[in-house]
Amino acid sequence: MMVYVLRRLIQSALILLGVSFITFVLLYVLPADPVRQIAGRAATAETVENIRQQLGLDQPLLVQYGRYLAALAQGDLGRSYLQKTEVTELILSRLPATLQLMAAGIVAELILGLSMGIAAALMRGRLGDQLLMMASFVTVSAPQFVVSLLLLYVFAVKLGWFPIGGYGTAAHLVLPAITLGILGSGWYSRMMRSSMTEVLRADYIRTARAKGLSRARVVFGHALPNAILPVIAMIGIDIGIFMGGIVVVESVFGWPGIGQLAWQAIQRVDIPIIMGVTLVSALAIVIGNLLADLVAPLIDPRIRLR
Amino acid sequence: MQEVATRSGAAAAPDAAPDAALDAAAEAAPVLLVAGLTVSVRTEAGLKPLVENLSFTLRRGETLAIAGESGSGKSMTSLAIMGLLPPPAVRVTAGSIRLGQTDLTAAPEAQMRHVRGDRIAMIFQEPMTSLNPVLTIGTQLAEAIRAHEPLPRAEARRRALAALTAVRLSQPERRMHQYPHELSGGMRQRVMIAMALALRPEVLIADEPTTALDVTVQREVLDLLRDLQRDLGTAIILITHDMGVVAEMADRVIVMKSGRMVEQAPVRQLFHAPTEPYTRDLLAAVPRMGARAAAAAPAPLPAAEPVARLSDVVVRFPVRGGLLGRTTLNVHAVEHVSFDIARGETFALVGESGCGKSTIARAIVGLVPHQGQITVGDHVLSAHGRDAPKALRRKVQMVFQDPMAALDPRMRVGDLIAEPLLIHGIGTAADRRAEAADLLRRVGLSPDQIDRYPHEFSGGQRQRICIARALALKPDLIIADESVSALDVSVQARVLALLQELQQEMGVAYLFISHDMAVVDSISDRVAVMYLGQIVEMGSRAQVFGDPRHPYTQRLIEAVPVPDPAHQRRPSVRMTGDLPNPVHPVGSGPERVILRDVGAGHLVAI
Amino acid sequence: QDYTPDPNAKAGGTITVTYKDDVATLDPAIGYDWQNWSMIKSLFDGLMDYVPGTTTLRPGLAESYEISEDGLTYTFKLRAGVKFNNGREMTAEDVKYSLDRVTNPETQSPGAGFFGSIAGFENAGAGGLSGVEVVDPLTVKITLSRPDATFLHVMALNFASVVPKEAVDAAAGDFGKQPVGTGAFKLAEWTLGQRLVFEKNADYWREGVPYLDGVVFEVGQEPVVALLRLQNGEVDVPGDGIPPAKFVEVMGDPAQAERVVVGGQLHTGYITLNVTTPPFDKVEVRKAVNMAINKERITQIINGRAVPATQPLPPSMPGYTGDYAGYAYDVEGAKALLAEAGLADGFETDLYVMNTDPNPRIAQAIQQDLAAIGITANIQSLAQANVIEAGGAGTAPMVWSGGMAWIADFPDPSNFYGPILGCAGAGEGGWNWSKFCDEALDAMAVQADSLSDPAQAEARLKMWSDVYMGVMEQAPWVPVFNEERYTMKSERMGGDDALYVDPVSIPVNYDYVFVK
Amino acid sequence: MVDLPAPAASTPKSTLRRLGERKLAMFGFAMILIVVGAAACAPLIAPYAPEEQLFDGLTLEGAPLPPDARFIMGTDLLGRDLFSRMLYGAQTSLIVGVVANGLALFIGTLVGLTAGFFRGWIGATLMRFTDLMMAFPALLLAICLAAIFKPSLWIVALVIALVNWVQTARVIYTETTSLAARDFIAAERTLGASTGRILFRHILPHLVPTLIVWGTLGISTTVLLEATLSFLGVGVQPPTPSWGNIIFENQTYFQAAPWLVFIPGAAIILLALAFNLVGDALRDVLDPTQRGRD
Ligand SMILES: Nc1ncnc2c1ncn2[C@@H]1O[C@H](COP(=O)(O)OP(=O)(O)OP(=O)(O)O)[C@@H](O)[C@H]1O
Ligand SMILES: Nc1ncnc2c1ncn2[C@@H]1O[C@H](COP(=O)(O)OP(=O)(O)OP(=O)(O)O)[C@@H](O)[C@H]1O
Ligand SMILES: [Mg+2]
Ligand SMILES: [Mg+2]
Repeated sequence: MMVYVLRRLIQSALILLGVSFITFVLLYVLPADPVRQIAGRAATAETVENIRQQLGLDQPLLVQYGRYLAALAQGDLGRSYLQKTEVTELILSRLPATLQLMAAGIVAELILGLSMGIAAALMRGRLGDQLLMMASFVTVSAPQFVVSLLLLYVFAVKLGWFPIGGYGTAAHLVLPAITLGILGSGWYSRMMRSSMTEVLRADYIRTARAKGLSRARVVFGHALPNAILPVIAMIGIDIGIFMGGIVVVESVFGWPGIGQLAWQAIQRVDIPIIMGVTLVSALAIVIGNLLADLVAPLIDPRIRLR
Repeated sequence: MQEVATRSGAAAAPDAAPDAALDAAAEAAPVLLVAGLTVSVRTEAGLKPLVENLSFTLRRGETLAIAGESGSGKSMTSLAIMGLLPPPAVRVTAGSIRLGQTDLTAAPEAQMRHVRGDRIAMIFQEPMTSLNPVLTIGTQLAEAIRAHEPLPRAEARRRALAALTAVRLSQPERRMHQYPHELSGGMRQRVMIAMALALRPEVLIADEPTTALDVTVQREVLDLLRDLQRDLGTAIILITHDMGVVAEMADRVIVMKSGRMVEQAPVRQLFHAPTEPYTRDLLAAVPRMGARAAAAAPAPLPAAEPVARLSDVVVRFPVRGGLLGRTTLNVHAVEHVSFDIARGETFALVGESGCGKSTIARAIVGLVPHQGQITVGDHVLSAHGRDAPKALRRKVQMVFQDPMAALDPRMRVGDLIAEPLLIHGIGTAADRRAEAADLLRRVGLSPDQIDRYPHEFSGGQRQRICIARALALKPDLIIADESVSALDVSVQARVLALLQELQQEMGVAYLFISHDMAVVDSISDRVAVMYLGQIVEMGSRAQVFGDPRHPYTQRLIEAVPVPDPAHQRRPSVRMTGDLPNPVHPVGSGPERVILRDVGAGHLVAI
Repeated sequence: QDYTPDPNAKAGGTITVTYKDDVATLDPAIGYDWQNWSMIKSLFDGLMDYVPGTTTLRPGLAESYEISEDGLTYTFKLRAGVKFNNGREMTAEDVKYSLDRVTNPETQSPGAGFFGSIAGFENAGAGGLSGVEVVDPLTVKITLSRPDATFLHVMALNFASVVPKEAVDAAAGDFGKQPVGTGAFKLAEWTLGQRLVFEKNADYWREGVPYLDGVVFEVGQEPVVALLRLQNGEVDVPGDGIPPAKFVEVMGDPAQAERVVVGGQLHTGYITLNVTTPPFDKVEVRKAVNMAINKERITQIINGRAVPATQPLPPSMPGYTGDYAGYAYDVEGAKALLAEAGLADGFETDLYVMNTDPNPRIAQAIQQDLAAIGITANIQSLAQANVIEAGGAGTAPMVWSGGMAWIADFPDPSNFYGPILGCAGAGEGGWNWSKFCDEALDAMAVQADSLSDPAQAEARLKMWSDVYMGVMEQAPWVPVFNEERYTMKSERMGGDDALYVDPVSIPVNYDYVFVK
Repeated sequence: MVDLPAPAASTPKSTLRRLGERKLAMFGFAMILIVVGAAACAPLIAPYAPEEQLFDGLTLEGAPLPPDARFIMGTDLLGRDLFSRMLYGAQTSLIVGVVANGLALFIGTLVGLTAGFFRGWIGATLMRFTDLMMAFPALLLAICLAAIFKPSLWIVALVIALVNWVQTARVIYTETTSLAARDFIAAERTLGASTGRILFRHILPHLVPTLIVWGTLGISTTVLLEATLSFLGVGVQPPTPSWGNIIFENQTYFQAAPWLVFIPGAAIILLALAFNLVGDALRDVLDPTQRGRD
């Protein structure tokens, strides 16, 4: 187990290295000059060159990348070009908020998606099933911004159940998490429906019923742990998709997370921040996948870690 | 560890009911009364009956066997009793099932829940898939108990443990914490029985409880069921197609065919004086040990060039581990096996599950890498498997253990049968189609079924499709891996006859793999007995079955149920130990057995 | 002195202001977005300042100043007893340090260029500016290398704010996060990405101000949501203004419209035409484009939040040529001009635009107008950085300036020329995206700025007016509109309307507004 | 000779007929036809040019007009007829939803299939690469790729495909590994079937249900991704309409002018749903083991 985790961590480090390199190259060839942005409108050509030198942006790509890695090895992600602040500090200050929202969002996504999927599987072929599947399409196709704003408008402004955006208490968390949950639930409900349908046909479910267990025990005690496996693998895949949704939801709900930081940085070509955020999100995805793989054998003892 | 007890011994379960108190009146009282039961399935063409007008009674302490060919509605009957017919298409359309005062066909689901497990328990056909893979054995047992009695968890687990002990599972405490996949098929079936035992039901339905098991394990399970019945007075409905099992276990027998009861009679009467022709056919089809012994003289060892020769073949599966994924353990699936298969002969491999029979078969067709030398015709197989030349592929064909799994469910059978021809570029599309139709006819199927899909055939028919497919290339050797084990006797008999017929016609040799001694006895020329990857005895059929020398061979033969209710079985030794383990650390391995010739080519391990 | 405090003003209260983007920095040498501009103004002071709500200069940390005859030497007398937030008294050394710092290339100040007229600017570095001398603890003398009429405005820029050296050193590069100044407020709390809290500077050297006890800036707030919160009474001023999607609704509701303050601002939205690439190298073509644009329609699209423009300078800027009508909307005339240039069949070109609403919409309106005279303009709607890159590199034939447009740094006509219309900005990477460079006009601009004597102010403005008329003659730009400011405030906010559309402090002048 | 039934060539027809018997599938099929028809005949049906900014398409304050008899879907923020834009937008959205999504599915299937079937170093390399792509923020990649190439509809479609194949690859990989271990594949090997034959004739058909699920869900996600890219200035450039960018342009106006958001939103959902209905039915019809069941 420890050996497995260790091996996976080494693999992850390689993946992160790859991600950093690709990002670096992409940003390098991007048709936008960060120095121009720093130097401001009134700057002379000399000032611009001067700044370029100071930042080492006049060096060849590989030299720049080498320097970046050397600094990275010491935990230094560089300084933001425009905010003149340590990227590490910027990210760390926003990370807790994003992690909180992500955790809550994934939980909401799972609760909604799984319950929809289970309900659909139990009602398979009937009207309720079809309505639920229709709903899953709506959530997958709905524009994130509109859904976020709509929920905010109805539940915070009109009904006043939750604060209108912001961060801090559990009450602030509910609405953005539910929004993320709704937006992501469609995929899960579809997966859950098909895997649940399959599991409900299995012999051991018949055995469980033959023992005289209650319906709830059969569905949740016997079928669910088996049906949830493909869904767990999905969580690993989903974290990447999730990052996209977080940008929008954070901005609508005024949630001080990484998403907003990334969005601004992309608009302004603040390369150190883009690099930092990319690495952090890649790390999140890699860890998410690792966790999903580690959780799977806890649920299904047949799965061995190799 | 082996725990030894004799069958007649008084190793009673802790919760044993007073069997002495069984009085005649109680015995006569029916616990279950089925009258005019009809189970139908809703199809596009309307309601189609699967079970029609079935009536029988079951008394306390009695064993009622339901026998009949596959698809005759045996399982449907038992599911109807449990109220577990697959919704929504299949349901009871007429008749009644009375348990005491309750009519189960009319009982609401909530009431059925109390009946299930508590008053009627069931052991399902498939021990491998009938336990939930993600819950421990202990949990699954304890929850069954708690579903009917409001016991604290610890108490329920204590009862579960007692039940496991009662079914003589080795190391019961450890089993409580294990998961189903860590147990062998026989152990799982015992767990299922333990569940029934713990619940102390009035009626136990056992649906083919031993079909998937080795003969030795089957023996154990049957003994257990008998103990259970004796100790608790449970009435048992035993569903099986194995007439040997019926003869040993049943008090009364119902024979079914296409959903209808053909005959009902006490067991002796049925075996000795069957009234219906169908029953007679059924009994005639049952393979019997030693039936052929007198008929055939010891087969002369053919001098001809062998179609396949294995010398010192070893197959190991590495188990990887550690940081660098190095091999730390090996599964020693096949160890130093050597034998020849002569042109036109039937060579049988027998042995318990997991002893390496299929692995040998796979090595010969090049699906697994091997050490040692395998020669097919005049071609030596490359050791790493896979890339055998096409020409070689034509010489050897394999019929897989599970016909459903071995046919691509999305192809029509015509295409499946013609596919080998297509792959080897033989003939035009029309030729191939005609050839496929011809092959279908040869294996006893109708050519107009050519555009059907595999799932539209019964298990026996599918097996014939596999055989037709193997024949398409006119190979020298066909490997038949448990090709008839899953079939009911009548179909089995037909397939075996087909194989023999084809052999005479085409001169094809068979490598026949089976754990069913009676079948092997009826078809093979020569036999090799395998134990833990090695051959422990080998010789002509007459040598091995008529004069078994190795204790393992003797035990295998002994365990075969005899389809004769009058037969008296000698008390046998019970084994409860763990399965012998073929996994060894790298560098070590099992002790190599040495075969000695005890006369006329009869090789026995010493 | 020059500002009469509101008699109704009350001290006390804290207001909440929201922004979408996080505040980048509060270092006065670096901060250069309109968001931190007003914040820095409230945390720091420079030698010069503006009368609240106007574009009139007044002395700030300088009590008085003297200009030499030749306009090359400025002597500032500092106020005594002004203290930094850290308790130390501000001296002339601090003034020199601050100017040295902002011009030192190491600082990477985007505003360094404004100080180009101070002697020794070219050699600025670790050694400091030779043109800035400390005469005594309360006197600074600044020598210029050339007369500069805008110099007092420059000294009122945020970049000229006075900062204490020990605080800058102590922050070790993070002065932007730990600012120490002499301003009306001091930074009490900054939670990155969430909120900044300004707290009243009780020791402030101006009597009676600020009125507010504090200002809370909440960042990361979507404008639409900020408005909802304002309507709910949680926010006092939405820093990003009224979002377009809500504008009609707000203005249509008298109760809300009443709380909106409208005012001019020193802004012009324009299209640059790259004069170095055909066919925009032909003045007829450029004029034709000028005549083809229906400015009224564009103002309608942005809900009438602007007035059509005729020239680069906005109307409230000194030097604006009031009697100039600009190029009238005239499709036929434009076609005729194109034909004259030999392009009767029109041509195809690219129009670059920044991708935030309403800019792509405006670009599409422009596109339709151009189509009417046969010009096919393909829109390239890109992120800000990409547009700036394309404009600077000269690869963009046309750029719509919205979102990156010129808002004056200080209220002087010269501010609309140098970097964006003069030869200085026309080089590779410069902000003069039309690459327009007319030596004669440049010379005239230099001459105008050397008229630093206040007595010559009139003549100077006339000269600037001529410069811009000269520009319009060659039409490197299409001035489209001058945006108006619409600031919405909560009911409890008090103070003169002018404070809410303060031309130099956007969105509001925090030092003088108060809570009713 | 035995009498053989006519060769199985008649099956496509019967597949279609069976499809025809399913009402929901026919409904979905009809919807797809309508959308394709609308896209193809947009110039004939549309009352206005899609980019025409009508002078009377805005109120005096510059607000868009709600649906009425003349503008049946209302007008947008520039006074253009939304109905006409929806018709033309169908072209873009179909290309993105069908072509880009199809391409992504294709790449994902190819990678997943190859990696799952050929374990060894090919499989390992491909899967590590997939992991890498998965860890890479998709949006950033899309932005960079699109910014490097000059944005055009086909580039956008390509970029979306290059970004979206990853999840499919993962899922297909897992399924292929389990399929490859099934007996009937071993049976094919013993017959000497070539790798290509095993992959395409025997494994691929079993992946169809999964591909249908991912393919239909992918329609909405790719259409919306296209809109996100347009919004960031790296997608289809204005004034070319697409359903996604109509939503994005107008999403802040969803209260002031709900028709600008909900009409294109509904169109995307219906399109995805239509493909799903057809896909589901197709899966059942193509899968012989499902026949007769429900
Ligand atoms: N879910 C179902 N829907 C429709 N028909 C079914 C279903 N399950 C089984 N059948 C059919 O019902 C008939 C009886 O099946 P049943 O399982 O009772 O046979 P069996 O006697 O138990 O056979 P076996 O020995 O193979 O287990 C068969 O013809 C089978 O095809
Ligand atoms: N691919 C594999 N990797 C690891 N171990 C394997 C593999 N295939 C088979 N084994 C192991 O090799 C041993 C022999 O298996 P094999 O399938 O040959 O048994 P068998 O005699 O055919 O049994 P059965 O009667 O159950 O079919 C078993 O212990 C099995 O677990
Ligand atoms: Mg059965
Ligand atoms: Mg086997």
